[in-house]
Amino acid sequence: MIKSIHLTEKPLDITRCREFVSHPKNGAEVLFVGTVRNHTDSKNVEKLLFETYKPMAVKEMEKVALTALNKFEIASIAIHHRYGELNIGEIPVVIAVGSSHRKAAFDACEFAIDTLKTTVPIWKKEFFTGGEVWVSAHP
Amino acid sequence: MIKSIHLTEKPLDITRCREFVSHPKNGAEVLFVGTVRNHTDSKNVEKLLFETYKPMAVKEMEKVALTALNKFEIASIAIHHRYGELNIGEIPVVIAVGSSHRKAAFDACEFAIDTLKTTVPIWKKEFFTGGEVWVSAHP
Amino acid sequence: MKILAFGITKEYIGQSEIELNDDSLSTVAHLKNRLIELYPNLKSLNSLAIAVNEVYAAEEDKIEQNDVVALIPPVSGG
Amino acid sequence: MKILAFGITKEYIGQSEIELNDDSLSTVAHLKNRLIELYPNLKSLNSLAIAVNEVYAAEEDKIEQNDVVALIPPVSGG
Repeated sequence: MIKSIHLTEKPLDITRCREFVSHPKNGAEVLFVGTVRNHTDSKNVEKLLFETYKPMAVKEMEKVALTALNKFEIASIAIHHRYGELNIGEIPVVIAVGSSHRKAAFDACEFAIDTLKTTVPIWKKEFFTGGEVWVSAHP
Repeated sequence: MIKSIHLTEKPLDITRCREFVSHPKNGAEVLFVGTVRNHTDSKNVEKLLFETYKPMAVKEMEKVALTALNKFEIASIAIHHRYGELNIGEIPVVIAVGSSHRKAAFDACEFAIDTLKTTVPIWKKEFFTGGEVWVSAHP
Repeated sequence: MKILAFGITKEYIGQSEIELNDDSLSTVAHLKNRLIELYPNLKSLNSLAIAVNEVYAAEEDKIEQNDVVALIPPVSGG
Repeated sequence: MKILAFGITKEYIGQSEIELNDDSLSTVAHLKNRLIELYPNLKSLNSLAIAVNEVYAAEEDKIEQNDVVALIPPVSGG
Protein backbone atom coordinates (compact mmCIF):
# COMPACT_ATOMS: atom_id res chain seq x y z
CA MET A 1 0.00 0.00 0.00
CA ILE A 2 2.30 2.72 -1.27
CA LYS A 3 0.67 6.14 -1.22
CA SER A 4 1.72 9.75 -1.19
CA ILE A 5 -0.78 12.41 -0.09
CA HIS A 6 0.15 16.07 -0.27
CA LEU A 7 -1.94 19.22 0.18
CA THR A 8 0.15 22.32 -0.20
CA GLU A 9 0.20 25.99 -1.13
CA LYS A 10 3.36 25.47 -3.18
CA PRO A 11 3.51 24.46 -6.86
CA LEU A 12 3.05 20.72 -7.46
CA ASP A 13 5.88 18.62 -8.85
CA ILE A 14 4.65 16.19 -11.53
CA THR A 15 8.03 14.46 -11.82
CA ARG A 16 8.06 13.80 -8.09
CA CYS A 17 4.60 12.19 -8.31
CA ARG A 18 5.66 9.99 -11.19
CA GLU A 19 8.88 8.94 -9.53
CA PHE A 20 6.97 8.12 -6.37
CA VAL A 21 4.77 5.56 -8.15
CA SER A 22 7.52 4.24 -10.41
CA HIS A 23 8.97 0.82 -9.58
CA PRO A 24 10.87 -1.87 -11.55
CA LYS A 25 7.97 -4.28 -10.90
CA ASN A 26 5.35 -1.99 -12.43
CA GLY A 27 5.58 -1.24 -16.12
CA ALA A 28 2.61 1.13 -16.37
CA GLU A 29 2.11 4.57 -14.94
CA VAL A 30 -0.94 6.74 -15.54
CA LEU A 31 -1.04 10.39 -14.55
CA PHE A 32 -3.83 12.91 -14.38
CA VAL A 33 -2.80 16.55 -14.36
CA GLY A 34 -5.45 19.22 -13.81
CA THR A 35 -4.68 22.74 -14.96
CA VAL A 36 -6.49 26.05 -14.47
CA ARG A 37 -8.57 26.76 -17.57
CA ASN A 38 -8.99 30.26 -18.97
CA HIS A 39 -12.75 29.89 -19.36
CA THR A 40 -15.90 28.35 -17.86
CA ASP A 41 -18.74 28.13 -20.31
CA SER A 42 -18.61 31.56 -21.91
CA LYS A 43 -16.84 33.44 -19.13
CA ASN A 44 -13.15 34.35 -19.17
CA VAL A 45 -11.53 33.17 -15.97
CA GLU A 46 -8.69 35.36 -14.70
CA LYS A 47 -7.57 33.37 -11.68
CA LEU A 48 -8.82 30.82 -9.15
CA LEU A 49 -8.81 30.61 -5.40
CA PHE A 50 -8.77 27.16 -3.82
CA GLU A 51 -9.83 27.03 -0.20
CA THR A 52 -9.63 23.87 1.89
CA TYR A 53 -10.51 22.41 5.27
CA LYS A 54 -7.02 21.05 5.43
CA PRO A 55 -7.01 18.34 8.14
CA MET A 56 -10.25 16.83 6.83
CA ALA A 57 -9.17 17.18 3.19
CA VAL A 58 -5.99 15.24 3.91
CA LYS A 59 -8.04 12.49 5.58
CA GLU A 60 -10.41 12.33 2.61
CA MET A 61 -7.49 12.24 0.17
CA GLU A 62 -6.08 9.32 2.18
CA LYS A 63 -9.44 7.56 1.86
CA VAL A 64 -9.51 8.05 -1.90
CA ALA A 65 -6.00 6.59 -2.15
CA LEU A 66 -6.79 3.60 0.08
CA THR A 67 -10.02 2.86 -1.75
CA ALA A 68 -8.21 2.99 -5.11
CA LEU A 69 -5.48 0.67 -3.81
CA ASN A 70 -8.09 -1.80 -2.56
CA LYS A 71 -10.45 -1.61 -5.51
CA PHE A 72 -7.93 -1.88 -8.38
CA GLU A 73 -4.85 -4.00 -9.09
CA ILE A 74 -2.40 -1.16 -8.60
CA ALA A 75 0.83 -0.93 -6.63
CA SER A 76 1.04 2.75 -5.74
CA ILE A 77 -0.77 6.07 -5.91
CA ALA A 78 0.13 9.71 -5.36
CA ILE A 79 -2.56 12.36 -4.88
CA HIS A 80 -1.21 15.89 -4.64
CA HIS A 81 -3.45 18.97 -4.49
CA ARG A 82 -2.62 22.63 -4.22
CA TYR A 83 -4.61 25.40 -2.56
CA GLY A 84 -4.44 29.19 -2.46
CA GLU A 85 -4.47 31.48 -5.48
CA LEU A 86 -3.70 29.92 -8.88
CA ASN A 87 -3.29 31.54 -12.27
CA ILE A 88 -4.29 30.20 -15.69
CA GLY A 89 -2.21 27.18 -16.66
CA GLU A 90 -1.13 26.43 -13.10
CA ILE A 91 -1.71 22.95 -11.70
CA PRO A 92 -4.19 22.39 -8.84
CA VAL A 93 -4.02 18.59 -8.89
CA VAL A 94 -1.77 15.70 -9.90
CA ILE A 95 -2.70 12.03 -9.51
CA ALA A 96 -0.21 9.32 -10.42
CA VAL A 97 -0.78 5.57 -10.35
CA GLY A 98 1.74 2.74 -10.75
CA SER A 99 0.72 -0.78 -11.74
CA SER A 100 1.75 -3.79 -13.74
CA HIS A 101 -1.70 -3.70 -15.37
CA ARG A 102 -2.29 -0.65 -17.52
CA LYS A 103 -6.06 -0.97 -17.55
CA ALA A 104 -6.12 -1.02 -13.74
CA ALA A 105 -3.85 2.04 -13.72
CA PHE A 106 -6.22 3.97 -16.01
CA ASP A 107 -9.30 2.89 -14.06
CA ALA A 108 -7.76 3.72 -10.68
CA CYS A 109 -6.53 7.14 -11.80
CA GLU A 110 -9.93 8.07 -13.24
CA PHE A 111 -11.67 6.75 -10.12
CA ALA A 112 -9.35 8.81 -7.90
CA ILE A 113 -9.94 12.14 -9.65
CA ASP A 114 -13.71 11.50 -9.94
CA THR A 115 -13.94 10.65 -6.24
CA LEU A 116 -11.69 13.50 -5.14
CA LYS A 117 -13.99 15.93 -6.95
CA THR A 118 -17.00 14.73 -4.98
CA THR A 119 -15.63 14.02 -1.51
CA VAL A 120 -12.54 16.09 -0.67
CA PRO A 121 -13.36 19.40 1.08
CA ILE A 122 -11.72 21.80 -1.32
CA TRP A 123 -13.59 24.73 -2.83
CA LYS A 124 -12.83 26.68 -5.95
CA LYS A 125 -13.73 30.32 -6.52
CA GLU A 126 -13.48 31.66 -10.05
CA PHE A 127 -12.60 35.30 -10.66
CA PHE A 128 -13.85 36.94 -13.87
CA THR A 129 -13.68 40.51 -15.06
CA GLY A 130 -16.08 42.16 -12.64
CA GLY A 131 -17.27 39.09 -10.80
CA GLU A 132 -16.50 35.99 -8.80
CA VAL A 133 -18.32 32.75 -8.08
CA TRP A 134 -17.93 29.66 -5.91
CA VAL A 135 -18.01 26.79 -8.38
CA SER A 136 -20.94 24.33 -8.10
CA ALA A 137 -22.40 26.07 -5.04
CA HIS A 138 -25.77 26.77 -6.63
CA PRO A 139 -28.11 24.83 -8.92
CA MET B 1 -5.58 18.57 -34.64
CA ILE B 2 -2.49 19.08 -32.53
CA LYS B 3 -0.24 16.04 -32.49
CA SER B 4 3.36 15.21 -31.77
CA ILE B 5 4.81 11.92 -33.05
CA HIS B 6 8.34 10.94 -32.13
CA LEU B 7 10.25 7.67 -32.60
CA THR B 8 13.78 7.94 -31.32
CA GLU B 9 16.77 6.09 -29.88
CA LYS B 10 17.24 8.80 -27.25
CA PRO B 11 15.57 8.91 -23.82
CA LEU B 12 11.99 10.23 -23.88
CA ASP B 13 11.10 13.49 -22.18
CA ILE B 14 7.83 13.22 -20.22
CA THR B 15 7.76 16.93 -19.40
CA ARG B 16 8.08 17.80 -23.08
CA CYS B 17 5.09 15.54 -23.90
CA ARG B 18 2.99 17.13 -21.19
CA GLU B 19 3.91 20.65 -22.18
CA PHE B 20 3.07 19.83 -25.80
CA VAL B 21 -0.53 18.91 -24.94
CA SER B 22 -0.98 21.62 -22.31
CA HIS B 23 -3.10 24.63 -23.23
CA PRO B 24 -5.04 27.29 -21.27
CA LYS B 25 -8.25 26.04 -22.90
CA ASN B 26 -7.81 22.45 -21.72
CA GLY B 27 -7.91 21.78 -18.01
CA ALA B 28 -7.24 18.03 -18.14
CA GLU B 29 -4.14 16.15 -19.17
CA VAL B 30 -3.76 12.38 -19.00
CA LEU B 31 -0.41 10.67 -19.46
CA PHE B 32 0.57 7.06 -19.93
CA VAL B 33 4.18 6.21 -19.19
CA GLY B 34 5.44 2.71 -19.97
CA THR B 35 8.55 1.52 -18.18
CA VAL B 36 10.72 -1.57 -18.60
CA ARG B 37 9.69 -4.16 -16.01
CA ASN B 38 12.20 -6.40 -14.25
CA HIS B 39 10.13 -9.53 -14.79
CA THR B 40 7.73 -11.31 -17.19
CA ASP B 41 5.71 -14.01 -15.54
CA SER B 42 8.36 -15.78 -13.48
CA LYS B 43 11.42 -14.75 -15.47
CA ASN B 44 13.84 -12.00 -14.45
CA VAL B 45 14.29 -9.58 -17.32
CA GLU B 46 17.75 -7.99 -17.57
CA LYS B 47 17.22 -5.66 -20.50
CA LEU B 48 15.06 -5.15 -23.57
CA LEU B 49 15.76 -4.54 -27.22
CA PHE B 50 13.16 -2.61 -29.22
CA GLU B 51 13.42 -2.99 -32.97
CA THR B 52 11.27 -1.00 -35.38
CA TYR B 53 10.41 -0.59 -39.03
CA LYS B 54 10.82 3.10 -38.59
CA PRO B 55 9.09 4.78 -41.58
CA MET B 56 6.05 2.52 -41.28
CA ALA B 57 5.99 2.80 -37.47
CA VAL B 58 5.89 6.59 -37.70
CA LYS B 59 2.99 6.36 -40.18
CA GLU B 60 1.10 3.98 -37.88
CA MET B 61 1.75 6.23 -34.86
CA GLU B 62 0.32 9.13 -36.90
CA LYS B 63 -2.76 7.01 -37.61
CA VAL B 64 -3.24 6.21 -33.92
CA ALA B 65 -3.02 9.92 -33.08
CA LEU B 66 -5.43 10.98 -35.83
CA THR B 67 -7.94 8.29 -34.92
CA ALA B 68 -7.81 9.33 -31.26
CA LEU B 69 -8.30 12.99 -32.20
CA ASN B 70 -11.31 12.09 -34.35
CA LYS B 71 -12.87 9.55 -32.03
CA PHE B 72 -12.66 11.46 -28.71
CA GLU B 73 -13.29 15.05 -27.62
CA ILE B 74 -9.63 15.87 -27.11
CA ALA B 75 -7.54 18.83 -28.23
CA SER B 76 -4.06 17.38 -28.52
CA ILE B 77 -2.02 14.18 -28.31
CA ALA B 78 1.65 13.29 -28.13
CA ILE B 79 2.87 9.74 -28.85
CA HIS B 80 6.58 9.25 -28.27
CA HIS B 81 8.28 5.85 -28.51
CA ARG B 82 11.87 4.83 -28.05
CA TYR B 83 13.79 2.00 -29.72
CA GLY B 84 17.17 0.33 -29.24
CA GLU B 85 18.42 -1.20 -26.01
CA LEU B 86 16.62 -0.25 -22.78
CA ASN B 87 17.41 -1.14 -19.20
CA ILE B 88 15.02 -1.83 -16.33
CA GLY B 89 13.08 1.29 -15.34
CA GLU B 90 13.75 3.08 -18.62
CA ILE B 91 10.82 4.45 -20.60
CA PRO B 92 9.90 2.97 -24.00
CA VAL B 93 6.67 4.93 -24.45
CA VAL B 94 4.94 8.12 -23.36
CA ILE B 95 1.45 9.14 -24.46
CA ALA B 96 -0.01 12.48 -23.39
CA VAL B 97 -3.51 13.80 -24.12
CA GLY B 98 -4.92 17.28 -23.53
CA SER B 99 -8.65 17.96 -23.31
CA SER B 100 -11.26 20.03 -21.56
CA HIS B 101 -13.09 16.77 -20.79
CA ARG B 102 -11.22 14.50 -18.43
CA LYS B 103 -13.18 11.37 -19.33
CA ALA B 104 -12.36 11.88 -23.00
CA ALA B 105 -8.70 12.37 -22.08
CA PHE B 106 -8.61 9.07 -20.15
CA ASP B 107 -10.46 7.19 -22.90
CA ALA B 108 -8.27 8.60 -25.67
CA CYS B 109 -5.03 7.87 -23.83
CA GLU B 110 -6.06 4.27 -23.11
CA PHE B 111 -7.24 3.83 -26.71
CA ALA B 112 -3.92 5.15 -28.01
CA ILE B 113 -1.71 2.81 -26.00
CA ASP B 114 -4.00 -0.20 -26.68
CA THR B 115 -3.97 0.53 -30.42
CA LEU B 116 -0.25 1.25 -30.55
CA LYS B 117 0.41 -2.14 -29.00
CA THR B 118 -1.51 -3.92 -31.77
CA THR B 119 -0.70 -1.91 -34.89
CA VAL B 120 2.65 -0.11 -34.68
CA PRO B 121 5.54 -2.18 -36.09
CA ILE B 122 7.79 -2.24 -33.05
CA TRP B 123 9.15 -5.50 -31.63
CA LYS B 124 10.45 -6.19 -28.17
CA LYS B 125 13.07 -8.81 -27.32
CA GLU B 126 13.52 -9.72 -23.67
CA PHE B 127 16.92 -10.79 -22.37
CA PHE B 128 17.05 -13.10 -19.33
CA THR B 129 19.92 -14.83 -17.64
CA GLY B 130 20.86 -17.37 -20.30
CA GLY B 131 18.08 -16.67 -22.78
CA GLU B 132 16.22 -14.25 -24.96
CA VAL B 133 12.78 -14.16 -26.53
CA TRP B 134 10.79 -12.05 -28.97
CA VAL B 135 7.68 -11.06 -27.01
CA SER B 136 4.30 -12.39 -28.31
CA ALA B 137 5.89 -14.08 -31.35
CA HIS B 138 4.62 -17.55 -30.51
CA PRO B 139 1.36 -18.94 -29.11
CA MET C 1 -19.93 24.01 20.04
CA LYS C 2 -17.47 25.31 17.51
CA ILE C 3 -18.74 25.57 13.92
CA LEU C 4 -16.34 26.11 11.05
CA ALA C 5 -17.54 27.58 7.75
CA PHE C 6 -15.85 27.13 4.38
CA GLY C 7 -16.26 28.38 0.84
CA ILE C 8 -19.52 30.16 0.23
CA THR C 9 -20.85 29.32 3.72
CA LYS C 10 -18.12 31.52 5.20
CA GLU C 11 -19.50 34.42 3.16
CA TYR C 12 -23.12 33.68 4.18
CA ILE C 13 -22.20 33.52 7.85
CA GLY C 14 -19.80 36.44 7.66
CA GLN C 15 -16.98 34.68 9.46
CA SER C 16 -15.02 31.44 9.32
CA GLU C 17 -15.95 30.25 12.80
CA ILE C 18 -18.88 30.67 15.17
CA GLU C 19 -19.75 29.33 18.64
CA LEU C 20 -23.23 27.89 19.04
CA ASN C 21 -24.16 26.69 22.51
CA ASP C 22 -27.51 24.97 22.68
CA ASP C 23 -27.94 21.64 24.48
CA SER C 24 -31.16 20.95 22.59
CA LEU C 25 -29.24 20.47 19.31
CA SER C 26 -28.58 16.76 19.73
CA THR C 27 -28.32 15.58 16.09
CA VAL C 28 -26.80 16.81 12.87
CA ALA C 29 -30.30 17.33 11.44
CA HIS C 30 -31.28 19.60 14.38
CA LEU C 31 -28.13 21.65 14.03
CA LYS C 32 -28.54 21.98 10.29
CA ASN C 33 -32.11 23.22 10.67
CA ARG C 34 -31.04 25.76 13.30
CA LEU C 35 -28.23 27.04 11.06
CA ILE C 36 -30.63 27.44 8.12
CA GLU C 37 -32.97 29.45 10.41
CA LEU C 38 -30.06 31.67 11.42
CA TYR C 39 -28.58 31.97 7.90
CA PRO C 40 -31.37 31.43 5.36
CA ASN C 41 -28.95 31.79 2.42
CA LEU C 42 -27.70 28.29 3.25
CA LYS C 43 -30.95 27.00 1.77
CA SER C 44 -29.92 28.21 -1.68
CA LEU C 45 -27.01 25.78 -1.90
CA ASN C 46 -26.91 22.72 -4.14
CA SER C 47 -26.07 20.71 -1.05
CA LEU C 48 -24.84 21.25 2.49
CA ALA C 49 -22.95 18.46 4.19
CA ILE C 50 -21.88 18.49 7.81
CA ALA C 51 -18.60 17.14 9.09
CA VAL C 52 -18.18 16.28 12.76
CA ASN C 53 -14.59 16.10 13.96
CA GLU C 54 -13.30 16.07 10.39
CA VAL C 55 -15.54 13.22 9.20
CA TYR C 56 -18.71 13.45 7.08
CA ALA C 57 -21.74 12.98 9.35
CA ALA C 58 -25.20 11.61 8.59
CA GLU C 59 -28.34 13.59 9.43
CA GLU C 60 -29.19 11.28 12.33
CA ASP C 61 -25.71 11.32 13.91
CA LYS C 62 -25.54 12.63 17.47
CA ILE C 63 -23.46 15.70 18.24
CA GLU C 64 -21.85 16.73 21.51
CA GLN C 65 -21.03 20.21 22.74
CA ASN C 66 -17.29 19.63 22.43
CA ASP C 67 -17.45 18.38 18.82
CA VAL C 68 -15.95 20.45 16.05
CA VAL C 69 -18.56 20.85 13.34
CA ALA C 70 -17.83 22.03 9.80
CA LEU C 71 -20.15 23.27 7.08
CA ILE C 72 -19.31 21.65 3.76
CA PRO C 73 -20.99 23.32 0.77
CA PRO C 74 -20.60 21.55 -2.63
CA VAL C 75 -16.91 20.73 -3.06
CA SER C 76 -15.10 21.67 -6.26
CA GLY C 77 -11.50 20.58 -5.99
CA GLY C 78 -9.44 19.05 -8.74
CA MET D 1 11.06 -7.57 -55.20
CA LYS D 2 12.70 -6.39 -52.01
CA ILE D 3 11.52 -8.08 -48.82
CA LEU D 4 12.38 -6.67 -45.42
CA ALA D 5 12.34 -8.85 -42.32
CA PHE D 6 11.91 -7.62 -38.75
CA GLY D 7 11.99 -9.06 -35.26
CA ILE D 8 11.94 -12.83 -35.18
CA THR D 9 11.43 -13.11 -38.95
CA LYS D 10 14.89 -11.60 -39.44
CA GLU D 11 16.31 -14.48 -37.39
CA TYR D 12 14.31 -17.10 -39.30
CA ILE D 13 15.43 -15.74 -42.65
CA GLY D 14 18.98 -15.09 -41.49
CA GLN D 15 19.12 -11.56 -42.84
CA SER D 16 17.17 -8.33 -42.70
CA GLU D 17 16.55 -8.09 -46.44
CA ILE D 18 16.15 -10.52 -49.33
CA GLU D 19 15.43 -10.17 -53.05
CA LEU D 20 12.74 -12.43 -54.45
CA ASN D 21 12.12 -12.20 -58.18
CA ASP D 22 9.18 -14.24 -59.35
CA ASP D 23 6.52 -12.79 -61.66
CA SER D 24 4.06 -15.48 -60.68
CA LEU D 25 3.71 -14.04 -57.17
CA SER D 26 0.90 -11.62 -57.94
CA THR D 27 -0.86 -11.32 -54.56
CA VAL D 28 0.12 -11.02 -50.93
CA ALA D 29 -1.30 -14.51 -50.27
CA HIS D 30 0.90 -16.04 -53.01
CA LEU D 31 3.99 -14.35 -51.64
CA LYS D 32 3.21 -15.38 -48.09
CA ASN D 33 2.79 -19.02 -49.12
CA ARG D 34 6.08 -18.96 -51.01
CA LEU D 35 7.91 -17.44 -48.04
CA ILE D 36 6.51 -20.09 -45.72
CA GLU D 37 7.74 -22.78 -48.15
CA LEU D 38 11.19 -21.20 -48.13
CA TYR D 39 11.29 -20.52 -44.37
CA PRO D 40 8.96 -23.03 -42.64
CA ASN D 41 9.66 -21.50 -39.20
CA LEU D 42 7.38 -18.62 -40.23
CA LYS D 43 4.47 -21.01 -39.73
CA SER D 44 5.18 -21.16 -35.98
CA LEU D 45 4.32 -17.49 -35.46
CA ASN D 46 1.20 -16.23 -33.72
CA SER D 47 0.54 -14.12 -36.79
CA LEU D 48 2.39 -12.84 -39.83
CA ALA D 49 1.20 -9.63 -41.43
CA ILE D 50 2.56 -8.23 -44.67
CA ALA D 51 3.16 -4.55 -45.34
CA VAL D 52 3.45 -3.30 -48.91
CA ASN D 53 5.16 0.07 -49.27
CA GLU D 54 4.87 0.71 -45.54
CA VAL D 55 1.12 0.00 -45.30
CA TYR D 56 -0.57 -3.16 -43.98
CA ALA D 57 -1.78 -5.26 -46.90
CA ALA D 58 -4.68 -7.70 -47.17
CA GLU D 59 -4.16 -11.27 -48.44
CA GLU D 60 -5.87 -10.50 -51.75
CA ASP D 61 -3.92 -7.28 -52.46
CA LYS D 62 -1.85 -7.30 -55.65
CA ILE D 63 1.89 -6.87 -55.49
CA GLU D 64 4.27 -5.54 -58.11
CA GLN D 65 7.93 -6.33 -58.61
CA ASN D 66 9.01 -2.84 -57.52
CA ASP D 67 7.02 -2.88 -54.27
CA VAL D 68 8.82 -2.93 -50.95
CA VAL D 69 7.37 -5.75 -48.90
CA ALA D 70 7.90 -6.14 -45.15
CA LEU D 71 7.29 -9.12 -42.89
CA ILE D 72 5.48 -8.07 -39.72
CA PRO D 73 5.48 -10.73 -37.00
CA PRO D 74 3.35 -10.00 -33.88
CA VAL D 75 4.17 -6.47 -32.74
CA SER D 76 5.04 -5.80 -29.11
CA GLY D 77 5.75 -2.11 -28.69
CA GLY D 78 4.69 0.03 -25.78
